[in-house]
Amino acid sequence: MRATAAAAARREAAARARAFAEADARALDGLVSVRPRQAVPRPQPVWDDAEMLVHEPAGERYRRLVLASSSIAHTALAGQFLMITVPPHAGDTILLPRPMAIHRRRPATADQPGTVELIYGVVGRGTRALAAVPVGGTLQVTGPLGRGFEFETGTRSALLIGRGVGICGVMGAAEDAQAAGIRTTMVLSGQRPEQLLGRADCAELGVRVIAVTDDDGSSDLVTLSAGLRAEFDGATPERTPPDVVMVCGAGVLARLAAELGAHWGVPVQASLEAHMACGLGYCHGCAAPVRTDASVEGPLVCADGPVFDARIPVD
Amino acid sequence: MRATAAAAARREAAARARAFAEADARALDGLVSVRPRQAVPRPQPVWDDAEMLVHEPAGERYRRLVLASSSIAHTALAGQFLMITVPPHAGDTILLPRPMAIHRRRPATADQPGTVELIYGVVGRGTRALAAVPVGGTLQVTGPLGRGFEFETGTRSALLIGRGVGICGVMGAAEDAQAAGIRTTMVLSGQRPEQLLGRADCAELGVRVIAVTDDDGSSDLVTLSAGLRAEFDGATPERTPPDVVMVCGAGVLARLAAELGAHWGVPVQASLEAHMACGLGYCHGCAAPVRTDASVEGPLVCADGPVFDARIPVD
Amino acid sequence: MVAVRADTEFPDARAAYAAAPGAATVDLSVRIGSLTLHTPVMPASGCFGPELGALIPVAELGAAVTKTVFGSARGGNPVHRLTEIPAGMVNSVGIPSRGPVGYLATLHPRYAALDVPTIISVGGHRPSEYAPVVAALGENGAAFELNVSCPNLDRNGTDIGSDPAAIREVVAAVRLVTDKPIIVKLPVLVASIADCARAAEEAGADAVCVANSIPAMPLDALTRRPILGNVIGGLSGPSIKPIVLRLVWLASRAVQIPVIACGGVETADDALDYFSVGASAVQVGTASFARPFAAVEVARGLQQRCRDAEVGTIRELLELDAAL
Amino acid sequence: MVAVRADTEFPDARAAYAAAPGAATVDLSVRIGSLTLHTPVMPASGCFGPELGALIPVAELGAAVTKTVFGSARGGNPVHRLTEIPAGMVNSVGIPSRGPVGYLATLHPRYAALDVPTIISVGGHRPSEYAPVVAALGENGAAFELNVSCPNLDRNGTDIGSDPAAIREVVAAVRLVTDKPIIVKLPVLVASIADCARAAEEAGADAVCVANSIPAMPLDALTRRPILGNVIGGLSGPSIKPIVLRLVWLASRAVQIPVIACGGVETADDALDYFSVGASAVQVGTASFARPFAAVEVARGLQQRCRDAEVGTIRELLELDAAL
Ligand SMILES: Cc1cc2nc3c(=O)[nH]c(=O)nc-3n(C[C@H](O)[C@H](O)[C@H](O)COP(=O)(O)OP(=O)(O)OC[C@H]3O[C@@H](n4cnc5c(N)ncnc54)[C@H](O)[C@@H]3O)c2cc1C
Ligand SMILES: Cc1cc2nc3c(=O)[nH]c(=O)nc-3n(C[C@H](O)[C@H](O)[C@H](O)COP(=O)(O)OP(=O)(O)OC[C@H]3O[C@@H](n4cnc5c(N)ncnc54)[C@H](O)[C@@H]3O)c2cc1C
Ligand SMILES: Cc1cc2nc3c(=O)[nH]c(=O)nc-3n(C[C@H](O)[C@H](O)[C@H](O)COP(=O)(O)O)c2cc1C
Ligand SMILES: Cc1cc2nc3c(=O)[nH]c(=O)nc-3n(C[C@H](O)[C@H](O)[C@H](O)COP(=O)(O)O)c2cc1C
Ligand code: FES
Ligand code: FES
Repeated sequence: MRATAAAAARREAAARARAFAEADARALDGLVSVRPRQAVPRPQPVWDDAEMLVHEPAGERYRRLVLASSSIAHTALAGQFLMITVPPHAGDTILLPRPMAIHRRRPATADQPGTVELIYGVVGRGTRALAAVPVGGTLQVTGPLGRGFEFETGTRSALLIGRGVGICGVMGAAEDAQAAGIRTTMVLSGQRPEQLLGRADCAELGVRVIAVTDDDGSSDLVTLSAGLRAEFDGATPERTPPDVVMVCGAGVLARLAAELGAHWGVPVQASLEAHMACGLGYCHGCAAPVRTDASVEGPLVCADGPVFDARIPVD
Repeated sequence: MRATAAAAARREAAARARAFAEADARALDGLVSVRPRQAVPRPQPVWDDAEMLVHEPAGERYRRLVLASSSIAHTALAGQFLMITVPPHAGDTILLPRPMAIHRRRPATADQPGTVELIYGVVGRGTRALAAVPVGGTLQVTGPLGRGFEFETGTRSALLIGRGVGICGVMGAAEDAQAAGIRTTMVLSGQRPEQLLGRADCAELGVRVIAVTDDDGSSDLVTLSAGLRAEFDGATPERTPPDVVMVCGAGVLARLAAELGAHWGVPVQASLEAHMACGLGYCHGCAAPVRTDASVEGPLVCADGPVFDARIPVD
Repeated sequence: MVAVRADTEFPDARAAYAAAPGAATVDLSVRIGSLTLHTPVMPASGCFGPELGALIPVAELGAAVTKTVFGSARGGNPVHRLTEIPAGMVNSVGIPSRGPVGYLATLHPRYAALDVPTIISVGGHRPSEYAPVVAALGENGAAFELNVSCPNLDRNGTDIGSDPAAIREVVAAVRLVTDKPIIVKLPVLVASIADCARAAEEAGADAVCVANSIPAMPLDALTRRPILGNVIGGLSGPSIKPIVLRLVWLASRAVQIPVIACGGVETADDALDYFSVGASAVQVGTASFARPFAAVEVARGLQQRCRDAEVGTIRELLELDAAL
Repeated sequence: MVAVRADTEFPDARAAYAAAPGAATVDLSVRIGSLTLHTPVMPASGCFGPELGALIPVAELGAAVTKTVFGSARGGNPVHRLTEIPAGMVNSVGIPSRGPVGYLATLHPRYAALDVPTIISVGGHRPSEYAPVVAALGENGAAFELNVSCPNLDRNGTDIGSDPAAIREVVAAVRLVTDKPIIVKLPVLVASIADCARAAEEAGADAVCVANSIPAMPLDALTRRPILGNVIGGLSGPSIKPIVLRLVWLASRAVQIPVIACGGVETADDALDYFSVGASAVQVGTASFARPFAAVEVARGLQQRCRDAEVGTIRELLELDAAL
């Protein structure tokens, strides 16, 4: 019976969504903290009317957006994000701008404006309306925002881990790593091989890729953890642990990275998400999952993150 | 300056809208009344999922919609209307169905379903969303509704007057007139010749057309009134007054028709509009502009009309 | 039951619809005082009429609810009486009413011909006006819904339903003149919905209905004049649901009597949302205009969900969902 | 004024925007008690921060309004703190506050650096909590906005602002500790907005702000669980405007002091709608998130409209429109 199948599918989806949210919250509980004051000053965010140069499908389930904004492309740091104002679409008005990670930054050249590239999944009202915006117009964006991934001076090697659209969160770090000559491995995780983002980017940046998927079971957390431990077990000079782990994906993935970091004794940086309104630090909408006492407002994902230190709690 | 021009245009549009609404209310004040009990019983309204066979531009500013519904095409009387449920469009939900006059009825044949044809202008949220519905799907409609135009037995000639999309309101009467062998003249009024609806329908139905437009001033109420008086002045057998006048357009046009009716001593029937929710007579949303004492609920456009008797008040 | 029958020569969509209800195998009946409704779905006052008897299988609803009947006959408000804006439907139909005598003479027989209990909505302009109307309606109707979203002329025009003392007065007086179930339909704009619901319960009401439409003032975008002849109208439809959900949640925690939810119900999912915060039944208003069978669809949808999940009550369905 | 300056090497849209205000040739100033604002447009509390100083020409606004400051330091609500649903934005940020001392130490200097008067929003959990905060803020800020949409812990959690007696108590106490203008920001869910506005006026307020966001309970469509960590949040944005318009209309007829309208203002037309029903000024909230310059646009739009119509006040503009 069709209706029964639909109802069953709905119940399953609801169960998955609940289980995911609960696992995420559990995994992040006590895991992250604000990093000490940063060395590089953050760029002043601007708002810009950015021309939409490209807006096309990317892989099986995402959309790629290339925006011309020399100012933002020039100043954005790895792991920073933009707030995208979604224009009204056929009577539907989207009130809140949507935070999106800056996947790639391409500074202006003599004859080309600087661009930023974003990749997003069409999941709800906001991204559905965004997907309908045609190339050629301008999109209003505010950024670059937040505190991103930071390499300590002297870093020689890095392990980056991204899952799904979270790959965009860490790709800026891959760009910085390449520029700084840091030996980098990137784990690309996703449901199916056809959905994996970032292969071409990694090739362009000379980043070694470990692709894992749900399809063949390689993305399973236990399997992945074991594989990475084996990969960086110190048996040969090429197999020494990375100097830093950077991760963007679900909470359980951040926890996995923190466990690896603890195992190897290296710092871990994790990029988080939160519902946002201003992106600038004044609306207090984006509380970070950091335990604080009830009389103190905790850190904010948009201003103190989105990238936090991730460490397995000792309590 | 562009902004100034826009502001001026807005102010002018607002002034026009206000002036129109006030003139309309003034013209209708005391003009209409519910007709005595009708001879032909009204068909039972149904709701139907009607296939959209045609949905295309009509003239310069309207859209034509042909819907397959044998049941409605079979029973609808001249001047009745449908409530059209507008499907949700790209996130915009239209809550209230929109009343639309049945412009043409084409009963089922051996190999074709019966159809009804509607014509509408894209003016607001409702009609904008309707215009986006593609051919091929089904549209939910309720009808036929209301009390339409009725020819008394023995009627030999009729003058029909329609303006703009109001032409659709009277076209059903032209169909009935043709079937009953009633000699019919139809005034088609509109802003510009390119916008006049119904020429082809009148040709098909053998109805004589008097086309008047704002462009050449012929639609001006004084000019039109004088022209029609001259046209039907009784000077020759072809020029005798019509036995009935039927009108659908603004209030001022209904009043003009009532004046002609008084002049010629013939009855006038006028089709009115009102904001509607149910179309069936239970929500009381569509009060007709008929003076009643404060303790009595007056007639309803959907149930007692949309066609009313129009007579110049004697007070 | 008034048969829903299509013209046999040219069938329309009604026939197939009425013929395919899906067996009502699950007992979803709900009690409102001494009255048992076979399904917890009914129309909202003012959004239903006996005219629908020929269009939809009314017997699949738990009850019919009439437009509010006032003590004396009076006309409705000036035009426009309703409109649609992006935020929803706004109506200022007002209170076209023929009084209880006129209602019994003209409308009630048509309600009585429908094969469902009739809940008669009753209104007044001061607390003292309700009981006489209920008394005049006598043994007609299966229950009374007291519409207290009416300006109290004894108290400066503030809604009767926003004043717990006035609610108590209305309900206590009505309780004296009828043994039938009393539902009190509360307004949205109140300081404390819990206090209002408790006042109704303490004075003897058998259920509260939460809530009525939200007073609003739509202006014409071009002319900046009020669209409605009455200037003010009631906002209804899906956009008010998140506001009413909170009120239903608070009212359900405040009283033991059933809470009937009303506000933006379009689908069985909307109904389940309300059930999940404590409602025992729902009313469908605005949704019926675009889809006359909307309330029937909600009732069928609840049956279907329970059947699919192989449970016997909505509570079990919600528990199963919550346990997932 | 904090200069809005773009990087000269790679200019962004801000520079052109800030450079093109259109001459402020019309005097649209408005008085709130002893305070004169050069334009009747300001941000809504909680929807503005000094961070915007570098993004928009803040000096084009009439004032800055702070997020509500409470007596003692406390964190905000659990996540999610905000979301967007079809009916609008819903927030349950709660009241992350550092108390007046913390506010003065950290936030106030950044407000003071903006070239506009700062209106400090003050809250409390019982009527007695407001005056001490205002006293502690002392000579800082140009005016105080009393956010009375706060549960009154002395009275069962009903909003202070829905109880005229509690409003009177709050305002009278604050009046004793400051000579600065007092604005009372009223909630939507009240029995009579006129009674609430009058209570504020009679107790010595210089203006009322109508209104705050509307309490609502958004549920996740899939899981049917509350989206917000706090279960309940405040609905804001364009869909609440028709509801707030009626409240502004009623409040304006009830009091002589200025009424500041707040609810769904996105454009100069929205502001003019509010002015046409009696408001003297407007606040812009939700609209600023998607368009940080929204409030500046409203102020510029009002200038432009007056210039185009060659009138010197908004009243004249509205009269001219009404006379058309
Ligand atoms: C720092 C940051 C970077 C992000 N980068 C990306 C990216 O590169 N690509 C991408 O596809 N998505 C990204 N997201 C999530 C993105 O902002 C969207 O909100 C999310 O995809 C939900 O889609 P929607 O707006 O269509 O959902 P809707 O159903 O319209 O969202 C409803 C509300 O919930 C909020 N919301 C829902 N899901 C999320 C989420 N996961 N994170 C934050 N808010 C959410 C929305 O902002 C909105 O307020 C990022 C989020 C953050 C905080
Ligand atoms: C009996 C009857 C027959 C009609 N026949 C036609 C027709 O053949 N062709 C056609 O184009 N239009 C017809 N109309 C008007 C039509 O129903 C639309 O409401 C109108 O075109 C407004 O367009 P909208 O819905 O896009 O406006 P919106 O701005 O979306 O309308 C807002 C609200 O106002 C109501 N409204 C606005 N204008 C009117 C109006 N003129 N009449 C009734 N309600 C209105 C709408 O129903 C809606 O509730 C008829 C109306 C009636 C009552
Ligand atoms: C046209 C119309 C007329 C209404 N008339 C009444 C009425 O007479 N009495 C009453 O208590 N509520 C009346 N209501 C309110 C509805 O019963 C219901 O409470 C409200 O519309 C919210 O539900 P909804 O969102 O499902 O429409 C009316 C609503 C509408 C739209
Ligand atoms: C994120 C957010 C935070 C808010 N914080 C406060 C606050 O601290 N104090 C207050 O009085 N109102 C607060 N409000 C309410 C707004 O000031 C305003 O009254 C409401 O949002 C309606 O206006 P709008 O529709 O223009 O947003 C807040 C609103 C939002 C959206
Ligand atoms: S999004 Fe506003 S404070 Fe972070
Ligand atoms: S539209 Fe409902 S009574 Fe006429």
